[in-house]
Amino acid sequence: MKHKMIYADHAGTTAVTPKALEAMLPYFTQGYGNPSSLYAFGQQAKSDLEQARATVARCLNAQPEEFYFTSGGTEADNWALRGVAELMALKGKKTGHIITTAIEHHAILHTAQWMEKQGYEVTYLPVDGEGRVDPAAVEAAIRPDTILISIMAANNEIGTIEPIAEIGAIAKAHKVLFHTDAVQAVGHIPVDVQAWNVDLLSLSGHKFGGPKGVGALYMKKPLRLPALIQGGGQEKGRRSGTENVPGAVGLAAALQEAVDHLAEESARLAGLRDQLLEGLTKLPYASVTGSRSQRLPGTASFVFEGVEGEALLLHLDAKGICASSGSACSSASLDPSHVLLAIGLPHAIAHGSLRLSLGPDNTQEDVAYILKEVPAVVNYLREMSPVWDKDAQKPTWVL
Amino acid sequence: MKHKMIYADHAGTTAVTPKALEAMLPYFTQGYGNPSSLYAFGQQAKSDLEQARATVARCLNAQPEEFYFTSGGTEADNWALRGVAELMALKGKKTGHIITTAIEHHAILHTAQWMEKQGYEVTYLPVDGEGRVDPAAVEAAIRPDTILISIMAANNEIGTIEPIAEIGAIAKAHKVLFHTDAVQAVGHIPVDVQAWNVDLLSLSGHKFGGPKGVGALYMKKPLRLPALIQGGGQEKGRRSGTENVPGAVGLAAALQEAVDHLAEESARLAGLRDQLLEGLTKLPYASVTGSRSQRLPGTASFVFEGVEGEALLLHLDAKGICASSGSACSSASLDPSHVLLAIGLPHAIAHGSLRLSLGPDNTQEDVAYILKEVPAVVNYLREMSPVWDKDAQKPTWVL
Amino acid sequence: MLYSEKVMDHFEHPRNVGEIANADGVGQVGNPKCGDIMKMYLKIDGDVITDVKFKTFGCGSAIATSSMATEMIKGKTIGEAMELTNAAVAEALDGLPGYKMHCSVLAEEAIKAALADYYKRQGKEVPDNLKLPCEDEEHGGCCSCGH
Amino acid sequence: MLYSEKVMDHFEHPRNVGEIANADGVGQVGNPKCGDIMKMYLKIDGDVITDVKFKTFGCGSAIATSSMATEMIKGKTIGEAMELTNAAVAEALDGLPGYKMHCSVLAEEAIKAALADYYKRQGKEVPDNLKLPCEDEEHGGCCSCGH
Ligand SMILES: Cc1ncc(COP(=O)(O)O)c(C=O)c1O
Ligand SMILES: Cc1ncc(COP(=O)(O)O)c(C=O)c1O
Repeated sequence: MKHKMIYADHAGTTAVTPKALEAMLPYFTQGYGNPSSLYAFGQQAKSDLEQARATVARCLNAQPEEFYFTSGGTEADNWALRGVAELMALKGKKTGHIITTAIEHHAILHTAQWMEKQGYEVTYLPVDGEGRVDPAAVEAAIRPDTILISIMAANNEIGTIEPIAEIGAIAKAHKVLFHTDAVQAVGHIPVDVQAWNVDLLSLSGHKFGGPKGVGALYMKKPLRLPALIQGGGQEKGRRSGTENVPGAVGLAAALQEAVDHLAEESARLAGLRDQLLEGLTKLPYASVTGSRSQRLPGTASFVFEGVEGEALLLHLDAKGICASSGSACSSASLDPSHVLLAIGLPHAIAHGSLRLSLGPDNTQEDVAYILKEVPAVVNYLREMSPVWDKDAQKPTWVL
Repeated sequence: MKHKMIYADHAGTTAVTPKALEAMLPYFTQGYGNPSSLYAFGQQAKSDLEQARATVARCLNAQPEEFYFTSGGTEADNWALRGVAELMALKGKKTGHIITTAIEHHAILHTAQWMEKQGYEVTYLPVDGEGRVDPAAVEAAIRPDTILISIMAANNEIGTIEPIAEIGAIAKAHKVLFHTDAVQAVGHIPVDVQAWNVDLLSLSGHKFGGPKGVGALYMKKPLRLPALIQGGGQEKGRRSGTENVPGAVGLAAALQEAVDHLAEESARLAGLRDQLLEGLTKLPYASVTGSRSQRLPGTASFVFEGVEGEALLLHLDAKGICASSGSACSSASLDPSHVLLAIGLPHAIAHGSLRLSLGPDNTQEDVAYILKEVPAVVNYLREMSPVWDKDAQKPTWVL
Repeated sequence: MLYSEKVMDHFEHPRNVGEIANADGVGQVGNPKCGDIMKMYLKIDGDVITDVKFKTFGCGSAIATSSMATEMIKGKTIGEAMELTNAAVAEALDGLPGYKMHCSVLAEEAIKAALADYYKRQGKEVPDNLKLPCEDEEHGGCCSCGH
Repeated sequence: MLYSEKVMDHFEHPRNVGEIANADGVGQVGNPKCGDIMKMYLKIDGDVITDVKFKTFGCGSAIATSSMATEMIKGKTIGEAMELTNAAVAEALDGLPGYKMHCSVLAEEAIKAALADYYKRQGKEVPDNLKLPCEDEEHGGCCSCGH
């Protein structure tokens, strides 16, 4: 019989929390007015939308007018990069230089690659073995024509937290705009846009108990990027389209809830996570990917030599454990994750990655179950692996 | 005491129908898996998403693979225009000519204007006094370098239905790509992408009982536009971002419901609408805007000389009637609607516009109430208007 | 909400609507193209505005500012009325949305136009501060909407 | 679902996993860089494949195609085994997602490599249709992932 489902893919997406759902529900069938309409029924929706914006701003130490709702983290990332480029183009700088890292989410990387085709130059900074960017390397990469630095606050695959405040100080000193993709950070670690000195920040609702399909881009006043999506002039003309009021309200409610419980919940999750990190590296040729100290509280990530990640996931799924190997998004690609390669893993080893990302619904019992099942599956797959020496308990390859 | 609210702004937005909400609800807290994840829980979400896509396709006589979910009609419109331009640029055509109309939604108009700044040429075709585009004028505007024709299926302000099938045949004969913004048409009149010969079509969930923040772009096979929003490769790499599963499911459920009841409900609405059109034009110097015969079933639109639209709306609001003056989106602008000017109305008259758009919740009683209250408000405002001659019952202006 | 309670009150229950048959000064500003026309009627006794009425074609804030402006000058001296600024009208209404401030300008100008008319009718020279920036335009008056 | 029921069945309960101590032919294809390595062991009696085992490092479909391929050649003649195409393996599994078809190619090639090894051990010339497109590459075998 199948074990009850243990969802350990919270970095991929989360359930909407009951509180967030409750906050959203009235806006589907009752308070469904269009915020751009004049009558009180629409103006009420507008005022609830602004309330949601104010909540988001409060949670991140910003001003409400500095937040623009989007359809998610991806749109916010696309907008940040293309918007800065367009802003600069309006000022006469038709090309320029962008600094980012080799471990960004594809929402940044693919946009950056697209911009290279448009004539921009992009520096993809390397990271160390733990996935950390060196702030000194950021500073060294700045050129007179650098229009933007975009560095993620925390990595989605290996959970490494980047030195954003240090990079923010450098960007500020050099007067270069600084964007951070904080999709994995917001709601999980303290985020303070002022302390971080960021000009732009992306977040996505469904990563912290809010709904899918809604996110936000923070723009530090007086920075105002041109619209990526144009039309009816919503969001002060910078992001058109009838406002997703239930989405924004749900995002705000979830963020408030996450921030309210951040200290205790992150401590609890870090405790569970550390059990995973320690327990699963007792296996031979198993190691943690990412940083031990600078790590998202819920994210445990590994590589197991001699096994392949997808096979591992499918067996875990059969045992009721939902996990991920690399980024959920890239599961259809044949290449191992760019993040794992960037931290220096050989391809063969990178293929054996596993990410277990915990959330509010995970318990001590879940962890105990995972600690029992993952080794069983790894051992089973190694038994049938032509590259694993059963007797010596090590891979046969020389990489 | 305030009358119960009569919502007569369905062209602005609609409530989510109970069925659509019921279809969506499980995806927030139970079936919340990420469709891009490998485990069965995520694959189930993926299969439900594909089911939604298939439903949408069936409702519009298309193939499921031809639909890409977006964050709404605005994004779909932006994507259609910019995507075609980028596709052509990839083929070496870095500039070109676009044909559209003077009465498009701002999602098209502002994107077209933006493209003019990028070096494209845009022809904004005029319309006749009823807001109809002349297919012959479309044909005459086609040039060797025309890359796209984009003409809305039905206008949001005056409810006029455009001759899309005729224009589609012309576009096909000339081998020019044809996009239609069908945001106001889908779910309200029969839409058949094959009969219409469209290559691209935009729709938006919240205009037919689905949720806000989700829409779709249809692309006729084998046409494939480059992504506007790039990242994790969702939607076959053409629209990245974690899929809004509840949104897509809700949109599909609402569309199915609308299509199932289209014939009877549109006949019922047209009956109510015609009472409004006839009843309110009994007032002197009151006229219908848009076409009498080629008209969305739920949309009644007028101009009342000597009164101003916002004042009219606010008084109607005080009486519990939610209505709109021009497009909801443009209510903060000082200029009268571009649509009303395009059908030849002088500015002064265009300021006095009113749109009443009916939906499933509107009854015969609602219409009776509206027929009583609108004339009362118009008369009241005319009484205090310096440009209304009370005795002669006509405006004092010579326009 | 779009407008303050005060605006809504003056919009829904405008004070001093109407005409004055034998007004001592009448001024009209605005332009139907812009969707706003205000007409002010003044009854002046000596130096004092003893009665004031208005008619307005325009949006909610145009009606509310007309109403408020008439209240603010009723019983006041011509000198006091001349001092009335659009900012004061807007403030008395607990503010207006930014893009509606032109309505308060219109109210100020309507009063000035009516006072100028009074001076003219009296055969007196119109004081400089009653002259409107674009007085000689057609349709009488300024149009902040650009037409 | 990502995979057909048949694929999942062969993945979860793979047939013929293991090694054959005194195999008559052994072939290994794939590349750890690509995340797929298949090793086939054949026991051949006269013209007939009497036993077959495999070991696979790879994704779900790599394991399932290995399992299915071994089932399809067990008890068959060498000639029949040589005819086995990757398409036939994929079809027997009720299809594979497009981007996983390379796994079925790998299964076909693993069998061919094991048969070629058998010919070599027998001192016979390896038939042309058992030669792999990139036989002499390092790590033994082809890599459809580009490495
Ligand atoms: C770091 C990071 N950036 C961006 C995104 C994109 O967010 P969304 O899928 O909500 O658009 C994700 C998650 O998918 C992420 O983990
Ligand atoms: C004709 C038309 N096109 C596009 C849109 C934009 O749709 P949405 O606001 O859902 O993005 C609308 C409605 O606002 C519309 O009426």
